Amino acid sequence: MDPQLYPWIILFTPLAAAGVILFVFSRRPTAAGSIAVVAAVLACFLSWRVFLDPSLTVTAQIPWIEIPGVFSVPIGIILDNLSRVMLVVVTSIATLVFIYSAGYMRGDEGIPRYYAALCLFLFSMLGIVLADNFVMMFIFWELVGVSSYILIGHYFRKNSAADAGKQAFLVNRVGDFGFMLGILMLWLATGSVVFSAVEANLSSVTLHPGYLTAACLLVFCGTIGKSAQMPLHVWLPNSMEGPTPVSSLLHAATMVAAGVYMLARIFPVLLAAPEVVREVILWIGAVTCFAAGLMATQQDDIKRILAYSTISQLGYMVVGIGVASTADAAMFHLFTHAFFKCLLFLCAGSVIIALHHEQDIWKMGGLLRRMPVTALCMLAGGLALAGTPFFSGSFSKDNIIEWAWMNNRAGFWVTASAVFLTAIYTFRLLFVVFLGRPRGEHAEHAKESPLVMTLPLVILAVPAVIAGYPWFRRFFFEEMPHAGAPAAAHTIILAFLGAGAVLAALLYLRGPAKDPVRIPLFANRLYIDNFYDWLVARVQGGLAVLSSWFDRWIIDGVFATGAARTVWAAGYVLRLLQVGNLQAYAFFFGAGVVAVLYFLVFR
Amino acid sequence: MLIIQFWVLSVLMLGSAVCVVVFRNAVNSAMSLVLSFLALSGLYVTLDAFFIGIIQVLVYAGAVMVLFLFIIMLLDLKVEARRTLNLAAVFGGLAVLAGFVFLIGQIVLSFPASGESFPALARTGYSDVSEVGVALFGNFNLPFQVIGVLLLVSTIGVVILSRRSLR
Amino acid sequence: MPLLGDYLIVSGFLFAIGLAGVLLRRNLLIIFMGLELMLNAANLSLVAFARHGVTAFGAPDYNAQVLVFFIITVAAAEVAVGLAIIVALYRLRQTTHVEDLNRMKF
Amino acid sequence: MTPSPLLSLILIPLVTALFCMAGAAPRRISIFGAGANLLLSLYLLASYNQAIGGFQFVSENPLFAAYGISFSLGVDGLSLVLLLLCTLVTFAAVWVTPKIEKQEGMFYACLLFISVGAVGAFASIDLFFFYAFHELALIPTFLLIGIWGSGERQRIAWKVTIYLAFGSFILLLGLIGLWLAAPDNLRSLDIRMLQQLGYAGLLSPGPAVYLLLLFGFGILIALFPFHTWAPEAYASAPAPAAMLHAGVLKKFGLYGLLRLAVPIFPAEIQQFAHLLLVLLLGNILYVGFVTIAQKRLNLMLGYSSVMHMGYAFLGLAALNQLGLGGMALMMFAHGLTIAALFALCGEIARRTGTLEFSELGGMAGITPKLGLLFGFAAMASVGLPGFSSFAGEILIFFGAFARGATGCFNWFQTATALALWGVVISAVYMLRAYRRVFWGGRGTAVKDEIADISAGSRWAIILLLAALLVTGFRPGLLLEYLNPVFAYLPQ
Amino acid sequence: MNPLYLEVSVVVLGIVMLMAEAFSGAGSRRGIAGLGILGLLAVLAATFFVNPAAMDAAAPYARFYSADLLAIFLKQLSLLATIIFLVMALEYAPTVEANLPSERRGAGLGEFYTIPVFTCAGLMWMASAKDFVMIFVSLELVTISFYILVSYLRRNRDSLEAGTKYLVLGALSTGFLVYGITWIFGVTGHTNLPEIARALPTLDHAVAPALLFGFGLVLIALGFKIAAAPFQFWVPDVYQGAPTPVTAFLSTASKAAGFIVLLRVFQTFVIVPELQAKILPLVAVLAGATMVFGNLAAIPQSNLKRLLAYSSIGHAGYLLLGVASIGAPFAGIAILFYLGAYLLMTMLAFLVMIVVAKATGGDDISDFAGLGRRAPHLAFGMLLAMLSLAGLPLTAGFLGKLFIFECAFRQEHYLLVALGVVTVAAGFYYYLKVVRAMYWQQPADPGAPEIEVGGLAKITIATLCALIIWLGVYPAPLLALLR
Repeated sequence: MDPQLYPWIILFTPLAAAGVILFVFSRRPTAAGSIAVVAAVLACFLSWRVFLDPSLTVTAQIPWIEIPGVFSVPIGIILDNLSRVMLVVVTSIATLVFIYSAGYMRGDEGIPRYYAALCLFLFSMLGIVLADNFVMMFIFWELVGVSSYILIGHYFRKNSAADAGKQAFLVNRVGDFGFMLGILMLWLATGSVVFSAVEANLSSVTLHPGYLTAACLLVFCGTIGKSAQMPLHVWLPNSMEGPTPVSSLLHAATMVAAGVYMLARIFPVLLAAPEVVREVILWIGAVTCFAAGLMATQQDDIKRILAYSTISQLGYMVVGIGVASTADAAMFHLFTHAFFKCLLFLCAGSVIIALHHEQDIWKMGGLLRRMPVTALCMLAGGLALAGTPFFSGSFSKDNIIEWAWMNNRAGFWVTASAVFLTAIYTFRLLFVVFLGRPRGEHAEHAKESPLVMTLPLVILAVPAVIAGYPWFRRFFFEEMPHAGAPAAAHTIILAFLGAGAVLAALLYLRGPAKDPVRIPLFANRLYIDNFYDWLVARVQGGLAVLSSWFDRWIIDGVFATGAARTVWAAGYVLRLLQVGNLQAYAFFFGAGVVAVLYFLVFR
Repeated sequence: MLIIQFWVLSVLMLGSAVCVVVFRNAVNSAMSLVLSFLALSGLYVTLDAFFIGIIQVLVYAGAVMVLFLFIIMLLDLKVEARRTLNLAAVFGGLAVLAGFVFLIGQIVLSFPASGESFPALARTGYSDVSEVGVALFGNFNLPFQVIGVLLLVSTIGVVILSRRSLR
Repeated sequence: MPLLGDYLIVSGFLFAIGLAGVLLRRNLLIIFMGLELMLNAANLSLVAFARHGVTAFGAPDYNAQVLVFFIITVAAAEVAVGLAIIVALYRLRQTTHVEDLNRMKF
Repeated sequence: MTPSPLLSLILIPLVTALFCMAGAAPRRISIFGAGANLLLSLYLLASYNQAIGGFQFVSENPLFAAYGISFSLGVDGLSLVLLLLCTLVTFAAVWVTPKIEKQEGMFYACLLFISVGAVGAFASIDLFFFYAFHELALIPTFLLIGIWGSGERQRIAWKVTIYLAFGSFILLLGLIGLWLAAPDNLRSLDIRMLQQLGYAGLLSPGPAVYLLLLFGFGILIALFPFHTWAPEAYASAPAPAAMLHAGVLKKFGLYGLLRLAVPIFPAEIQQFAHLLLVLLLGNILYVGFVTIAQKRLNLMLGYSSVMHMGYAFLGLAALNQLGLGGMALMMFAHGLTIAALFALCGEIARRTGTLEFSELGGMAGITPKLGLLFGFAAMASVGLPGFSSFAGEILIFFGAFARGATGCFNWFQTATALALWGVVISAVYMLRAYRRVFWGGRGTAVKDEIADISAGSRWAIILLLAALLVTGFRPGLLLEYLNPVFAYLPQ
Repeated sequence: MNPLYLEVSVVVLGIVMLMAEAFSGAGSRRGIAGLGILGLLAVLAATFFVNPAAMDAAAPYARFYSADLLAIFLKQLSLLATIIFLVMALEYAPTVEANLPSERRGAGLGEFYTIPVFTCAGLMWMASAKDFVMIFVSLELVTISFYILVSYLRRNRDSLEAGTKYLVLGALSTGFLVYGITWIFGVTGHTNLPEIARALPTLDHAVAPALLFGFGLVLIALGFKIAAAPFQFWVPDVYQGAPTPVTAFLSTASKAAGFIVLLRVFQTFVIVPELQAKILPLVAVLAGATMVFGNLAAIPQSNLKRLLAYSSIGHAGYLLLGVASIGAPFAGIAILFYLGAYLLMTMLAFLVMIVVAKATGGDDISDFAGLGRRAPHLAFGMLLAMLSLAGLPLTAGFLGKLFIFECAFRQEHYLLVALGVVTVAAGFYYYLKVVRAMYWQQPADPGAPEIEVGGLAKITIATLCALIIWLGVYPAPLLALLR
């Protein structure tokens, strides 16, 4: 087969699978699962083929919207290093998660729906990765949002799940609003939506630095929404209402990384834009990374801890875009993060299943002995997350922080101190869940998960450990310029890490029955969620009720119905002139005569 | 001479016309009406319209008024039963009347020919009966026939409307 | 010698008095008499105009007099029909008073 | 009298309606007639010669030369797309019609008469019949709401009819003004002729006529602030009637603006663009908020339909090939979407007896297919990529934004940005509705024994959604018909 | 054929019918009506073959009588209206009989069929009248015969009350008419319209007030006939009280004749720019007032007959709008077309009403409840009439309004046009009330027997429906006729 077709097959296989599941096997869970897994494996296999063939380029395009001479949006495929790496990461992890899901979702009533949505998600994600223009990316961007919506709302009977899905979709839409506006601005300035053409025509916009700044920042809004940056991060923790594999795939490894991927994709544009753009990106990332770390330290739900850690790590990636001279810094962290975060979530899923859907870490404990494979894998993932030396996370994360040292010292201190927080919440999680004694019935009787679940863990644990080493990295990334930070920076990072680990050990190693530290501000996520609740319920709801009232009583009541009533009333009054009395009629007649004659003769 | 005739007849005519409106008894009104019409026919004569004057007496003072009186007798109408006077109606009516009189006054005063006297007639002793008759049966033949149909219809109508019982 | 305007004024007054009969009286018969007065007022003006606008032969305009003749005829027919209606009304309702005619309104 | 396949397009539903009135198995006959019409419109679409373009299948039958009234039919790409919309929705509407208890034949006849009106209006190239056919649909609407509606049907039928009649007469004045504007020897009611005159600059009716047309059509489209008739009407009308009216008949106004205002009043559209922008933002933002506040599904759908009209007006205001093409595409997509939504809304109402959000919930567990279809339709309504609504909206946004400049935002760009926010608003209310009806805990009116959507209705709605998806994946299918219509416009 | 024979034939027909009545015994008198219908149909056919050139221009009658298109068209309308009147009268005969004090069956019916034939002759003369003398006598022929017809139901209080009101107010307007003619004669020295038209430009400026005074009075009298505000007060009461066929006749033929006369007088005077500047605004104001009064006051009505009376005022308003726009090239045609369309749809409405009222015993809108199911065909006829009156496209009524509005638009009567739109929308409101009753509501008595419709009435209803749609879709033949 023509290798040119491979990317197309990669892209459309999952969609076909979704369609087949939805319309043919909507009542056959097993078949649905098999088809999905086969599709994922096929996509993964072909992705590796594409990845291993660097000479392959795709030139064919499908015209999607074509207005000759005015506007055209093709569906085209871009194959460069960036997309190749992303392709293998996405498909590989997806394959593992698809397989893992077979175990995790066993017995669920909505399996076909689940797999259809997963396939749809994979399709959309691949679309983002392969998109060669803004509109196509936006299309798949939105589709990712909707598949995420379906998957988060998988347990739709639960009010919390239903609300979380809705919230995820809406928050993403808010980000997309900015994204689209940014696309429009860039399009108007450069006359194209294709990435390469936009970059080539940028010179026309640099005359208007303010315009370009605004455009870039609006595009960045897309990232804020999709990659859960402050202040639009609230949906991600709530999305943990979805099944754990979903959290693992979408909300840790791939979908949320799409925002970072998009920034990497338009990195040349960002470089051409005024300095302030990347400054803003840096600070959004830094604040996110630090604040999410704070929130993570006080969460009790195992998945929520991981969710906040994800936000925090995404913050690092965004910082990477903001400070590094190449997008590879961020992409590298995305790459390692994908493995270890997926691993962590799958481990958490394994724990949750073993504990019969118990998610409170304070009801766990002592699982190391009962679930050794899971525990060891989680340990590997945790160490990588915390950035412990010799684990993948340390390579990529330290790289970003070092770039911050070089280019923005304040940013450095914020991101570096976030390492301290990372260490605290990571080790807190590990200590409380796996050490000490069981704090609950389920924890006591926990058993190791079946092979279909543990196997992906073990497989993932390998890259989670080794993905950072240069010999492995070189396989995926070109040699990237070194930040060149002095050893001092590195020492500071290590000091923060050590301090965090020690603090966590002091507090949690003894196996307390409940959290010895209570900081309501962090536990309540800085009250940002409450603020949004207020915004939606009071401001938006209030406005809605107000306009509804206005519509009903003023526009309809006064203007429309009121006008009709006036006419009616006028008719009612006019007919009262018809008093039925002959003499009155004669009088009206006479008066009319006088009036008409006067009008006619003397006016 | 003519002017005295004119004023006497005019005053008589208008006065009795006012009586028609004012008298409460229908019979009195009808009699005043006869008087008014007679005075009117006199005015016609002052305008050299002898034929019209005669017709006025014959048709109006004769036929029409007899019909009126006949109906009044037939219906046995007494003095109009006193009802509360509708003051609003009276004042309204008077206002309309005032307006109308004002209008007519203005028109007559502004009409250039009002101040002219009547030109003398070229010949005297002509027979206006024959003149009118010739016009009526000659030039005005078509309207005259229409009037004929009109009278036919009126006759049928009166029969239909007033016969005690139709056959 | 009276002027044309004199006749016109007198006729106008007669017309107004007839109108007053219609507007102010509530007995149908009197109203009818008022209407006759109005027609006669018109006739008076017409005759005066006819006399004023003498023809080339020096005679009054007989065409106008023919019109007066028609008006008188029509008035007579109208009176006949009108009185017939009033009689019918009286037979049915024993009234010739306009205020009793109030079954239909608004 | 030259024969034209378009005549059959009008006659088929007309004859079918007459048969229905006569009372001969109305449902079967109607489905047959509507299906035949759908096939016919597809055939016309296929046999339209793109290479020639312009109006085709033309037949002209002059009725009164002095006024230039002629029963002329003809279609170009734009009308063809709308005819397809009309026949599709008619077919679906007839199909999803549930058992009618009283005067079944009359019901179907009314539906088909609306279809006749819409088809006639879209296929006429004579202003008189263009107007007349639309008016013809007013009475069946009146009867449908009045006899078979729900809630305060009588008051609402009344209000809608008077409101629309009022709008129609304003429109009529505009059309008269248009007619009088041409020079005496060139006066014509032929739309083609008018367009030619418009291009040639021989027609200068002036702003007053444009405003008459804008507000006349605007009332029919539910342009803010003349929109209050629409939600109530759709909420009260029986589902098939709401489908036809919101889905098809309301497009008449937009179609009219595209047909008449665009070629003849380009200067006036620009002159009054600010007014239009303010009004359409009223549609999008203000009505959007009103939609959020709705507590009943049918009212909410009605308002959402009003809100979406704002996007169409944005395309009009843009007055370039992008915006107008997008507007036409959106008309098609919106027609299908809202029809599908109203059909599903009717299904829900029949099952639960209520449409109050407070009494609904968790239906997806009991009626999964209904839930799935509603999900699809809701996603189409919020403009999700993959459905042609997205393609239409995005073209409109691009078109409107293109009216701006690089540098500081002008009116158009500001309006586009604000209109874009409408995308968020529509997601807010649509997802809220979906969540309140289908997700979450079981509502009081949702009983275990309610049945899932029947196969018949399901396929009718799948037909609508499939059309949306096909044209969403390949907007080119429609754009190749639409592009030439607006190709003359300067960029 | 000399057009004069048309009226002569009609009068002869009337006399023949009178003879037949006089010599017929007890019976339904249906034959007399049939004779009338056939005779009038023959005359109607003859109108298409008249040749105005056959008239002797030097003959005395030429001064009074014109046989132009306007006149011929109106003669046709009058004949048509009278024919339909006779059809209605046949359906209405039981009511007439019940309200007459008669000794034997059918007494008084013959005259009920015959008088309208004479009225018709009067209308036809009116159509041709071009001299104030002729106008006066033919108008009085029509008016007096209507006095009789309106109060024909001698035992019905409403009918007599209506007759009395019509009589007094009609006579009052006659008084004004005569006085107006007097003044016009006094100023111009003529009663003949063409001669007046010739004399007007030569007149002194100072006589203008007197001339306008006379014209105003004539306008008022004609305004009374056509029910223009503020002289419309008699209309609702008289229409409601009169026998229904008479109401129909009165609201169509009599109004049409009034308009023709108005047009003739109007055209005579507006040729002088000075007068035109005074007259046109007045007519415009009257048109506006009439439209508003008629349409708005109709809204609260619940009696269909009375509602149609108000509607008839409203339509007079639109017609007056056409008169006010007389300068537009098509204004004359527009008015005539409107008159024709109005005649058809009003007649249809009244005919259906008579049939239904016979079955339900009343003419309130509520008596039409459920007609859509009880008698679908009658209901459809009524629906069509109402839609046409309301001005829905593809009916004759719509085209009428369209033409009128077009003329008004050309003459830049924008305010009036706007008022027209509002009132048309209001019109929808009350016309649809009837539709609502017929289709939305349940019959008061579901077990009521089927409504019987006479064969002639059936044919007439069908013909009227067909004509309304035909004229609405394909007006070319009629317009060609008017050209």
